[in-house]
Amino acid sequence: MLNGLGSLRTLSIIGLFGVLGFSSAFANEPPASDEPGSVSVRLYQLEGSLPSEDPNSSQWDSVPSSEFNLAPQVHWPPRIQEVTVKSVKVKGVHNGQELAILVEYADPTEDGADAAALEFMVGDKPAHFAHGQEMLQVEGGPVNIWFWKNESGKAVDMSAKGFKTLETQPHQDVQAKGVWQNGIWKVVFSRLLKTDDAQDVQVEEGEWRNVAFAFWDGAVVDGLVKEKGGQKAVSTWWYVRAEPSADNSIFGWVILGLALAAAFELVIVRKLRKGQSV
Amino acid sequence: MTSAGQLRHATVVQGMNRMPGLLKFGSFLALLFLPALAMAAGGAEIQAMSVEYRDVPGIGSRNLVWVVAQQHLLLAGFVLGVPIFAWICELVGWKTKEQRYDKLAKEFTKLLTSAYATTALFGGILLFLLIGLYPKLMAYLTDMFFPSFLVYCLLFLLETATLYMYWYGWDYMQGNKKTFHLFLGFLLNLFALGIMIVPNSWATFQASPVVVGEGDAWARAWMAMQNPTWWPVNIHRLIANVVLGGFIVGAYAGVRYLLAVSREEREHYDWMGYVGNFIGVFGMLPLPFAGYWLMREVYQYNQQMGITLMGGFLAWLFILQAMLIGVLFLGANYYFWMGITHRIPGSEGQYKKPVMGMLIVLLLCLGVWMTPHSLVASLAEAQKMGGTHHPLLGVFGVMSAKMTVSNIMILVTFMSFIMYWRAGKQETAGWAKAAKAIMGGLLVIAGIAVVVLGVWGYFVPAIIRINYFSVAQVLIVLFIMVTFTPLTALLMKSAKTTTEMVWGKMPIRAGYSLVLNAVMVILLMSLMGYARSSSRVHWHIYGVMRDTSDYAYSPALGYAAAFMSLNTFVFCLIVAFIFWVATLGDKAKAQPPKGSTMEIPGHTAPAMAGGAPSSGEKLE
Amino acid sequence: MSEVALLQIIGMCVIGVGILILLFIKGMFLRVLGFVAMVLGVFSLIALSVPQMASLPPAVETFDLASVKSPDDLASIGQKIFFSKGQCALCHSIGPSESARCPDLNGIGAKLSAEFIYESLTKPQAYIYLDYRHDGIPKEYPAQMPHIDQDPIGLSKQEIYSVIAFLQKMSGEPISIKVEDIMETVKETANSLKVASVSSTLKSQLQNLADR
Amino acid sequence: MKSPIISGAIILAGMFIFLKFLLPLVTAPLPASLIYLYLALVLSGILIYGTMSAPSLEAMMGPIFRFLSGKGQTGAGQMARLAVLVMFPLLVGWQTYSRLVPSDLPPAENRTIHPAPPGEFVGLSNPYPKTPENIMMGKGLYAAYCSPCHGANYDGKGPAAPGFNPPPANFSDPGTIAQLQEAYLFWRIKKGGVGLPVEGMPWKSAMPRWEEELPEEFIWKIIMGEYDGAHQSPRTWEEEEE
Repeated sequence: MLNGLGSLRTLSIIGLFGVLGFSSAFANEPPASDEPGSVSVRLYQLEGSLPSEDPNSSQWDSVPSSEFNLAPQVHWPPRIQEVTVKSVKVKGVHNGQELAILVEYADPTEDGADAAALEFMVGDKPAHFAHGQEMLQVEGGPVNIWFWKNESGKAVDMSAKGFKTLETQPHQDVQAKGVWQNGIWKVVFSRLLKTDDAQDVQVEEGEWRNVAFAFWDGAVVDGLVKEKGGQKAVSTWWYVRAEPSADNSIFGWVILGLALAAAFELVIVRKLRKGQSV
Repeated sequence: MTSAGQLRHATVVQGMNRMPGLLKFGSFLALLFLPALAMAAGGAEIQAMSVEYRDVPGIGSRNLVWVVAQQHLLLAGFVLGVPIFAWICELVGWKTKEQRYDKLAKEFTKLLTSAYATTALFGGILLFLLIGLYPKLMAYLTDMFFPSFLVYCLLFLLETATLYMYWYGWDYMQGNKKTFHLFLGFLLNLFALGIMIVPNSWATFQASPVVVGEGDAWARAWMAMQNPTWWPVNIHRLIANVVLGGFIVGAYAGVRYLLAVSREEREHYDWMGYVGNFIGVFGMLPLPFAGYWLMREVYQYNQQMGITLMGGFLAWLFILQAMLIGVLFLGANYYFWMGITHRIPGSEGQYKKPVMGMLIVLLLCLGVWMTPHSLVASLAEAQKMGGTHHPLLGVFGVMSAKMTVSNIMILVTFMSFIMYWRAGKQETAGWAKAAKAIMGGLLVIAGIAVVVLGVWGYFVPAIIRINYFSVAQVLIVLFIMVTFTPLTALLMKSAKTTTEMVWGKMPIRAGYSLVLNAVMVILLMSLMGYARSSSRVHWHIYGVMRDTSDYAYSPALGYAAAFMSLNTFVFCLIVAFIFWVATLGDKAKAQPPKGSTMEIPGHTAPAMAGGAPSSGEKLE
Repeated sequence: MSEVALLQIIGMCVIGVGILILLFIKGMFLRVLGFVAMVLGVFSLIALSVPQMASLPPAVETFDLASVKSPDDLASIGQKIFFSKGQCALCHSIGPSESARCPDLNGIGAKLSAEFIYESLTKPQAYIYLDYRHDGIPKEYPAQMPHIDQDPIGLSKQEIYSVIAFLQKMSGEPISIKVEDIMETVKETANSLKVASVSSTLKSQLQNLADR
Repeated sequence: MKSPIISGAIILAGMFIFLKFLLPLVTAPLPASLIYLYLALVLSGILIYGTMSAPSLEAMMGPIFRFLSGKGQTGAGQMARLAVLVMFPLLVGWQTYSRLVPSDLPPAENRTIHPAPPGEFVGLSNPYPKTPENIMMGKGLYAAYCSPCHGANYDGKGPAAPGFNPPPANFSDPGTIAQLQEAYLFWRIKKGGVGLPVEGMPWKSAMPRWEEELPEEFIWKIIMGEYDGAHQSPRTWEEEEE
């Protein structure tokens, strides 16, 4: 037995290395690992009021951030090849009633036309990240866009389903506040988790929602605003979720699992003690 | 869209009116003899004018048809597979003059007769459901295939008559009349083949329709039957039916073995289980080749369908398929190996090493086979890999690797069988040593050649790989099987038996592993049925007639798998019931204790048979 | 609860029942059934753990004559007909193919005039094409060309025109079929519309077009 | 003498360490699903080998059963048995908890990279001859329209690439366009990301729907330029990898 298993081990390890060595001959180089690795934004649960008004509030310091790369918008015309904002750090909090999302990105100059936007899928149907444009083989849904511009100093709650359908909602539910400091924009968007407006994204605690980001550098170059309209930095869809409150029913299931396992064990041990087959 | 459909129905009616006189006479005959069929032809065409689909509340028309069709197909697979090896068994018994093979063949046929009626019953239910639920589609197919319906009915009559004569005439046609009985068995298989390939053409036409040119109804039906995937499916199903039959017989023997109370019963069903497993494994060896051919034809016929199957939304299905086949290969080999260690006393030490070698090779192959091209990964894992494709292990995901390992697994399983065959025997022939050395050398060369071709396959254009390398791999494996089998048979002819096989000593887990194998095969057939049906996506007839019902979508794999599991369980219950009914008579006969009349397989020495199971066998 | 979660719970319950049977029931047959149930439960759970995706049918595409504005629109409709309703691709390929049973249509739009192609589609037996792709005597093709304008394929005149437009485009040729020609044929069809089974909506649509 | 159960445990643990910690040193980390798969295979191998014959079964399971039954155990043995008996339900409980507790990982999504194209795009072939002029023109068009994402070197590393998920295809990888026919590329370029079927997750793809901006002639020529620039050749009829 000892002999047998010894050689089994040797053989299997040799075989495994052989197979892997063979496959490494064809392997592509591993992907670069310098990219920001986030895939989701977690809205941490806080007690009491949220730092919705103050992007520099010390409350934000303790909240971990996610980071996402951005790309110049090359998906539809008017395109842009080079953008100012390369990546964004995102933090989120909620208190069961409201949510606040802080976006933080580098932009060397403060300009009136600087702007930031969050985009969400609304409803069950997937929407394309580009304004929920029409998909050919999949029935898509609308998107909800929260748009902030430095000039106006406030957020606009918008909806779209396809290009050229972007419109300001009759019912405005979103607030935003931006602060520029040392080449960094910090913008906080806030809203109630749930609204009565069917055009809005409804954030349910514990459920995943899709979010995308867009930023415009409003610097004036050669008499023209550098980025505006479709010319912007964008991301595709990522996930966001409001951290749920502790759910005590989980412990019920855990106890059930414990009890079942213990009962199973008891039966097995009893059988073994009686000398029965298992 | 509806207007196009209605236009087509108008053409159906016109088509029926254009039928030549002979055919009208034929349909008249059909009306007389086959009211059900007449409803298929007549009922559908009238209804189709107004109704395209009917639904069944609750379960839904698609699910209902799914259950019934699956049961019918599985039963039919069994009913068509069993006569093949029952007949071969009878032939072997007749040639070798060993009565036990004749008895076994008769026992197989008993299972067959009892399953036959149920198969036909489900076929009838299926037909009524199809006519009722899919009148538009059935009208189209009727228009296309009506003459073949008549042929099918005729074959069915012949098959039934032959089966009756074959079964009830068994004891009467012994001795001189045996050759006639064997001829009946041959006819039975011939008609069974016809019964399978005619409806296959209807189903393959749905998947790969051809343009039907001018001609009378018979010519048109013949043109439609000759569609590109017809013969690949025929061959694939024929082999698969043998596999299904073998493993179900094995499972039946396994259950009877577990339930057995007397020593004789244990010995008999142990032997029967061995034969069932053997038949199943033997059929399984060429099956991947047949599957490969079918897939190739599908790709040639329509790339879109091929991609849907292998790279599109059904790609995940092939991970499940690899898993099921893997369990099946492991289970079948496990049973072989347990057979060696339990039936041949004192052989354990001798076979430990080779078994371990085979096990490791099998597991390595399975590891490669089951590694999917696109992995199941969380978003974060995928980001670390740079997509769902692993930079290192992704190379296992391609066809070249899969073909290579499946060939090696087949080789290993074949060698497992050869080892079992030679176990407990000592070659006496002078040339035995040389023959064994040659066989060993050939095996090593074949293994290396298969792997080298597999690796090389990565570096050549796909077309060369498909047309030459894969074919060469298959041929190498087939060559080994074709040369080793007679060579071993020759060696065994003169070999002296050192240790007799002892039947009836297999542990309980052997019975369970036979059941497991059968479940795997049934699940595999259900899975591939789902794949075949889903590869048509939203078409009734691919590219020709669209499915416009509420059920035009293909369900997700998890839901489908739950449904397949349900179907498998129902099928197991049906089969258990049929077999239970079939063996009621035996129990009455077996009441008086007369164990000595039971067939004791093998040339068992009395001293070795029986005895209390050893302590280890109590454990499952 | 999602359907997947429900099925997972059912699967786990089935496995649990199997375990209970194997633990407490002595009857062999029931034990085997319990074993089978466990195997099936495990299989279902594994299948439920891979990504779940249903394949939904695409929207039903209609041959909307009103949307035809350029010869390119016509060709893209022709492309769809070629590969679906027209059943052309069941035999013909565009470009070399091992499976094609009939002539390769690559470049056909450049070789043949629209009128000639039209005649080949509607009177296929006017000329018998033979297979010269091998040595020796030319052979007949394995499949016979059906009348495209007759049952069971039964393409309308404008559908055939759009297929020709597609073939011309695929040959890199300028499309010789004019949108106005199509409208002409629409009028013809609408005027000669006698087939009772054509739906009234289609009829009125055609009539509207003809009246324009 | 080592018992088979210990050997088995060592093999299993060694395999786990190898897959989880050693392999990532040379390549990307394996997803959990694959590690489970390989461990399950190894475990089934150990079980098959250990239960092959009555003596091997006894050698493997006997000690476990005797240990669990607690017969004739004293002192340390007794304590160890108690510990195992307590640990097992706790382990199950912990598993239940970690399964049910809301995880921070978004749902796994597995995009099919090469889904089946619509029927009308399967059988097309490039109507333009592969002349140097056409290829040249294709490369020029590629540089203008495609290179921002797919890269001037056809490697999927254009300046806009890092921001997109899924990342732009790397044409120099033999797993992408070399596996596909020209007709497939024609479909993907013409209809873009939004033209994908549901398994291709069209809502995430940033591939433009070029038919709205480029004539078909340009698309066919871009395809030629792409293959030529990436040093790949289109697949002739063939089966697609899983």
